[in-house]
Amino acid sequence: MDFNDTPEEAAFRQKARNWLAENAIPESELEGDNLIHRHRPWLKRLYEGGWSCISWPKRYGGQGASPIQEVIWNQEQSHYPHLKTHRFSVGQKMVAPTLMEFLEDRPETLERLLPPIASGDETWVQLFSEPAGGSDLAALRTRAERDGDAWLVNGQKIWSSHAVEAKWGFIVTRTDPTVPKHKGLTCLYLDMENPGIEIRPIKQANGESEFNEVFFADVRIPDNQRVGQVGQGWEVAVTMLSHERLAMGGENFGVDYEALRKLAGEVCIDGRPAIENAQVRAKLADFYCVEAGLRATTNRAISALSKGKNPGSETSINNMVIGASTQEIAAFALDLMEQAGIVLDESTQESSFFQQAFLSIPSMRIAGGTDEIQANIVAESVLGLPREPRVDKNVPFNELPGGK
Amino acid sequence: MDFNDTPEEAAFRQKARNWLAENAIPESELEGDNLIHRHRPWLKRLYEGGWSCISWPKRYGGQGASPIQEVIWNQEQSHYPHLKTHRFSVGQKMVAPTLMEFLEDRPETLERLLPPIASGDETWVQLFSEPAGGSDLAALRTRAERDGDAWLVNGQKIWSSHAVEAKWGFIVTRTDPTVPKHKGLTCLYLDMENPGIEIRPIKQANGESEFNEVFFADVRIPDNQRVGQVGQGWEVAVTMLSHERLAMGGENFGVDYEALRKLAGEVCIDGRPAIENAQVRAKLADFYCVEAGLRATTNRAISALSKGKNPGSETSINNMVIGASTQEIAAFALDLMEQAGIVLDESTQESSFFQQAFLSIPSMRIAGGTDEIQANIVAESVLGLPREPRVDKNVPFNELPGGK
Amino acid sequence: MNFDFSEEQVLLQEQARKFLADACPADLVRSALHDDAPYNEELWKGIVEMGWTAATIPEEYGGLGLSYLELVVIAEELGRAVAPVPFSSSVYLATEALLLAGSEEQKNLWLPKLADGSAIGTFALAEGRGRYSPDGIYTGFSNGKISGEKSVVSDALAASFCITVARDSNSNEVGLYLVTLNQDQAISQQALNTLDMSRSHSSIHFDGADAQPLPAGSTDSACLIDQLLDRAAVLFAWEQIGSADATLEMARDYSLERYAFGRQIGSYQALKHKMAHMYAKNTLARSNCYYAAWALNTNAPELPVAAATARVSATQALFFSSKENIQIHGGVGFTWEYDCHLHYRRARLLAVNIGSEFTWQDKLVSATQQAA
Amino acid sequence: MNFDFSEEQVLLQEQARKFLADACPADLVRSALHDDAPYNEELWKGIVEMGWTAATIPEEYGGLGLSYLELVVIAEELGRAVAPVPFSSSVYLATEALLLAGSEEQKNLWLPKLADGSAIGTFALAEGRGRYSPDGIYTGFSNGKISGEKSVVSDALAASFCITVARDSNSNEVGLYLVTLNQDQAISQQALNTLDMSRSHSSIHFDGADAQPLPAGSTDSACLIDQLLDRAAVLFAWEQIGSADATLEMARDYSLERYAFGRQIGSYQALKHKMAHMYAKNTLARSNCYYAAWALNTNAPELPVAAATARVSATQALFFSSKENIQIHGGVGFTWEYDCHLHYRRARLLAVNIGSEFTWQDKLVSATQQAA
Repeated sequence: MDFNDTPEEAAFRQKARNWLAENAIPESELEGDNLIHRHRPWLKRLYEGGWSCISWPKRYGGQGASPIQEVIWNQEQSHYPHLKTHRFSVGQKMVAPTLMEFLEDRPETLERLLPPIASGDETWVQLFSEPAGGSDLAALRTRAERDGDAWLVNGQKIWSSHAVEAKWGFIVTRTDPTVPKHKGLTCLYLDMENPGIEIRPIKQANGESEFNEVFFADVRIPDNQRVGQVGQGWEVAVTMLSHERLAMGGENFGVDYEALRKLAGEVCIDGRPAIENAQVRAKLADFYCVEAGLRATTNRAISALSKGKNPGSETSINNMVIGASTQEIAAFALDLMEQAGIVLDESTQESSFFQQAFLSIPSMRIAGGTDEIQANIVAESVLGLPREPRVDKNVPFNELPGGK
Repeated sequence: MDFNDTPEEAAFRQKARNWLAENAIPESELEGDNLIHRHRPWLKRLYEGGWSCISWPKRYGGQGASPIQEVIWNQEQSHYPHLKTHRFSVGQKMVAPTLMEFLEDRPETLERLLPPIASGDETWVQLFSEPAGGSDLAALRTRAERDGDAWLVNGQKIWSSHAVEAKWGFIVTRTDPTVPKHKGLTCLYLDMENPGIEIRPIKQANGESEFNEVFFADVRIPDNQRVGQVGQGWEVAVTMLSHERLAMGGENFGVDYEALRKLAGEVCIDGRPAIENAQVRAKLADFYCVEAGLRATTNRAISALSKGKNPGSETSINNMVIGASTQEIAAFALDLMEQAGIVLDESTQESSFFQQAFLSIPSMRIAGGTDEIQANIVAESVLGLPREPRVDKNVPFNELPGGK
Repeated sequence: MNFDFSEEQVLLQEQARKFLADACPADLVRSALHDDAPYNEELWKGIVEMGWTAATIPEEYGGLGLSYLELVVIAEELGRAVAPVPFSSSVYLATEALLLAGSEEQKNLWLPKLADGSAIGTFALAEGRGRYSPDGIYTGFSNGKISGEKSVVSDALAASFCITVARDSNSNEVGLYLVTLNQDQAISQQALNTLDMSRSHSSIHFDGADAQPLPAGSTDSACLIDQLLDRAAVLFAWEQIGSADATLEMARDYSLERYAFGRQIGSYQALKHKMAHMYAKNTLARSNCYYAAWALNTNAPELPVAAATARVSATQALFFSSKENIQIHGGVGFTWEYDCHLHYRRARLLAVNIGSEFTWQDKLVSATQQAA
Repeated sequence: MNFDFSEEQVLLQEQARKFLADACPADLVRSALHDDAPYNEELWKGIVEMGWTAATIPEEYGGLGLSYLELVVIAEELGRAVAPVPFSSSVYLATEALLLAGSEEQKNLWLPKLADGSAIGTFALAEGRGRYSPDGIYTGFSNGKISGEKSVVSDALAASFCITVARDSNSNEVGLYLVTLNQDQAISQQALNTLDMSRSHSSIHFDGADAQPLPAGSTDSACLIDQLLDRAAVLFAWEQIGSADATLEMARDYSLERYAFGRQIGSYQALKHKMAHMYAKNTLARSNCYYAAWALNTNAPELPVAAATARVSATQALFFSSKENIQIHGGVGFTWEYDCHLHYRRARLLAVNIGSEFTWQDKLVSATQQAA
């Protein structure tokens, strides 16, 4: 048990570190207020240097790197937080692996679609959730009807991130409402400039608009943009979601132990720094245990990758615990400030990130699978507990109570 | 809003108080190590004075008292904790109301059965739970087969309190396994001296043996000891359980705020009484909020009774919250003692009731309906949330996975 | 025992709920998160017309002379409606401070105005981040003038005067001072962005502003502030429990109409049990609020314990129910259009106004120690 | 990075689990709750034969000179089996104390005996109820003799000697003293009933018993006790996580075989999510234990933080999983015949031995402050 790289890993790390040191773009040179525009030049440079999407095959723009190499690369890259290209992750981390799996037999299509994802030239939007869907994704109602060698799509999607900037959309549609709901779905990809698409931003509770509603009125999509078989859409979508769960997580909105410890050293209780108060210490200790535990769990997964093993199921707890515990501790931080805990001074980010976190964390417990769905996943896929009885399993979609 | 009695209530309270002052048996005069034997003389005196089961009709041994009079009587009686006759409550609070409801048309039977319950001469045992049953009581397998004008009972019951002392048993049996499980049940009462009954005590995790297993081998019960119709057993049993839920609760094993405060004043942290420690204070405060909240909730219910109204659903939370919160605080009390927290000195009860409570509380979260069942009840009957889909509703009992 | 509201009080509640359903719909609260007005004047006017600002002011000072049982009923409904008005600052704090400690002259001058809505008051305690303690008060009073910085203050941008906690530079005692806020030369206010912009907040800079001590009668002034906070805590707790119950109802209703996997989401134990726990917490808090209302109304010696108990349990109940209400709603619960966030924001405001859960836990235990 | 056990360590774990499955079935633990023996001698003999008591003792003192990574593997399995033996007292505490602070003579005398099982040691810290602090140590050492009362002490009824925390009456410093327990005239022990009678506990009265100071080398003696507790905390945490995982497995298995309302009870979200949370807590604790094992094994400066983190999270995980395992079992979970209560009892013993969750939360924050 040690924290050292193997000699091969160390060599790779050095190479990555050197390249970054020579090529990283300073924060002052980034332009544009939209992160996609801001980071495009950096992604271009990564791509040209061979450092974008390094785990992909070379023919699609990667360098065929191993999982542990990818981890090392991410660790090195994380020393440049202003260059974090997470706004490109739908295409890079979710769509691309799914396309590689289900369009394996169409390498020319992959050669057209994947390199622009790696280079940042083309971004993607995921078109899965619907107003009636939520946790029950397969309850979606957006219809795709066959029309010659194409599909006509009508319906509405929701919670689509960054739809406006996207060149391509990846959509799951209902192609047969007369069979049980998981069986009547089909996945397609489409050019977001197709006529009939309307995008409306959703205003969130924290005042931001990260997500959109997307409306489809007779949008025509050629059948050769189908991903997987007709009726195989659920399987394709689940594959993509499993990539999403791996890609997500880790965002803590700046709420970490060090920030808390700093705050507790600054504010006073009865004339003494709050950190001397036993209750404050207990809360801090509990939060530290979660934070350190998640970090150590990630390290165990990395170790498995390093040995060429499957990282196992331990990391699945991340999404389940981080939101709720961060929400509790953010509220406690505001309590420590007492009356001043209400102030959200947007001009000075560091002085009010607990407030901003408090307002944004509820979405962290919902997006990408609610806490409850995450607990189901842990219970079923890790512990092997049975699924609940499904009343909708063998019923045609159009006969379900919510499927009207 | 006030805490005063109405004039009528005050008069009744005075009458009760006077009678108790004149008649209460001093603790030193109680004899026998079994609470049933110990309290029998007192129950006899209560009965003869007209103060046992006061809400029952006079003809069955009560005095037809109103619900608020019963509350007042209980409050006055609670000043004599050594005379708490809870070991008689199966007969008095569960069986008797059920018999009065389902044998309403057989007053002569009630005149035979009820007065000895009120006087303490005859105690009852509830024979409901089975090894395969638990929360799912209706999954019981004990068979009763028709044999002339009687039933032949075979099977096994579990979790029966004080079966050895009981004169009578109240049993729910399966009389038809070919219909869905709730429909094939029938209730009977039986003389516990019948041949074919074997009682075995169950040793509990805390080392005590409060409960029994009861085995039935061809036990013959006359059909005129049936309660309710054949096949009506579920309805009868549910009635009795609803009386049980009202009768139960409130046992805190001595873990209350005052005990905690005393402990926290005695043990030290860093040379100062623990009660000066902010974390100790926070835990104490939270526990006080639960304790005071339950007390005030009871007072609201009593107020409703006092006005002749239905007490409402608020008290249903009692069983749901008391066990888990008492378990947490008992553990915390042991933590406060540190290394000495492990000591269970049975010779001096007051010095180790936190330990005894810690060991016994798990049963409090299970007996009479688990925390989870209580939460279901609150969600369904108070909030009107839907039941879960039932896979066993319309399936013959003998075709169910657990019904083999 | 009659541990319940009277028929008249129940009637008042129905009336209040009906009034606020009309006069304070959720859209009005939502738009108050945006606009620059420190409070909704039209709603406030309606509230004044309902007589709520006059409720506990004695008739001799132009009030209605109702009991605190009426006021808690109103507080609950204001919490349920997330009303964007300075009611808590003006009624629970400024009015109470005058009633507790004001001179006859101060009462004669201000209480009628508070009652008829021609004045709004507020209360300034905090000086920066952290828990209030008398030692941390640096705002000073000397020769009729007050100087210092109070931050954060609720509703001062709406108020005509402010009951200010300050230190007398002669006696070194901390006490209450009445300061009118229209002293342009000597007072400057800086508006603050907050988590709940439907109520205004500011920092106030006093630079030799005219101030009058509240004489406080025979009470020692540190005790006075504790008394005032205890009384306000009961009223805040009722506002919190009103909001908490509203969020539980929203969650339940949504869980009955929303389907997932072919079932109402309210049929899943994960959500059923969550709501059962919301109900349990709300019920415990409500029952504690009943007891505290009785103690407040009768000025019982149990008030400090009862107030802290109600305050702690109501704060906990509202935090839990306002956050889990969003969770039960899922994605839409986090949209601007749904009402969940209005309660989540207000919950936080109410949680830190007059002292956090954490501070009141401490007070609760102190109060039980003193009572023992 | 290699944040995992080696193949040999995994093999050791399998071997240990197999040995304990045979040599320490649950019925053996259950009967140990009854019998008067302070520990199970046959099981102890087997453990000694497996070499576990010798694991971290250097070869020069008759040990195996293995690393702490081997010892944590053994600790986990002992926790899983709820083994009724004085392993933690003798190995994590007495052996560690000698290794840390013993003189060459003391080591030469005792370590070989600890290794080959001819001696069992223990550690006496507490003097009555409440949190340990050096100021609370009244047991005194003077002129080679020790006097005072130590209570509660684990496994002293099984031990040949006891490393005792006492105060030097000359220097007034608190330090460690080795006291052999066969001094009938000068030492009396009183057996205590406890929540977990499968391990023995007693109070020890020293009345001028012979005692030798552990010289401690260059370390200041208060630091020494903290160091010892930090090291022991890692090993205790591994025992706790072994027990916690065993309870989760029991709960899962039972929930798969038990039916209610026509379904496996493990299909109900109330229980599924409870077990998911058990898994999450156990996993966080286990990962913290990995980190702490690394820190212990390399004697890293991170040890104090890592040890406290592992200890707090393992204590919390085991309390949660041992109590909810009973809950998931329902009625049978509370019977003597089922094994749930063995873990629930042991969980409590492990939670208060060497300091409660509550004490280690405090230490954790102190350690992060010192590290910063």
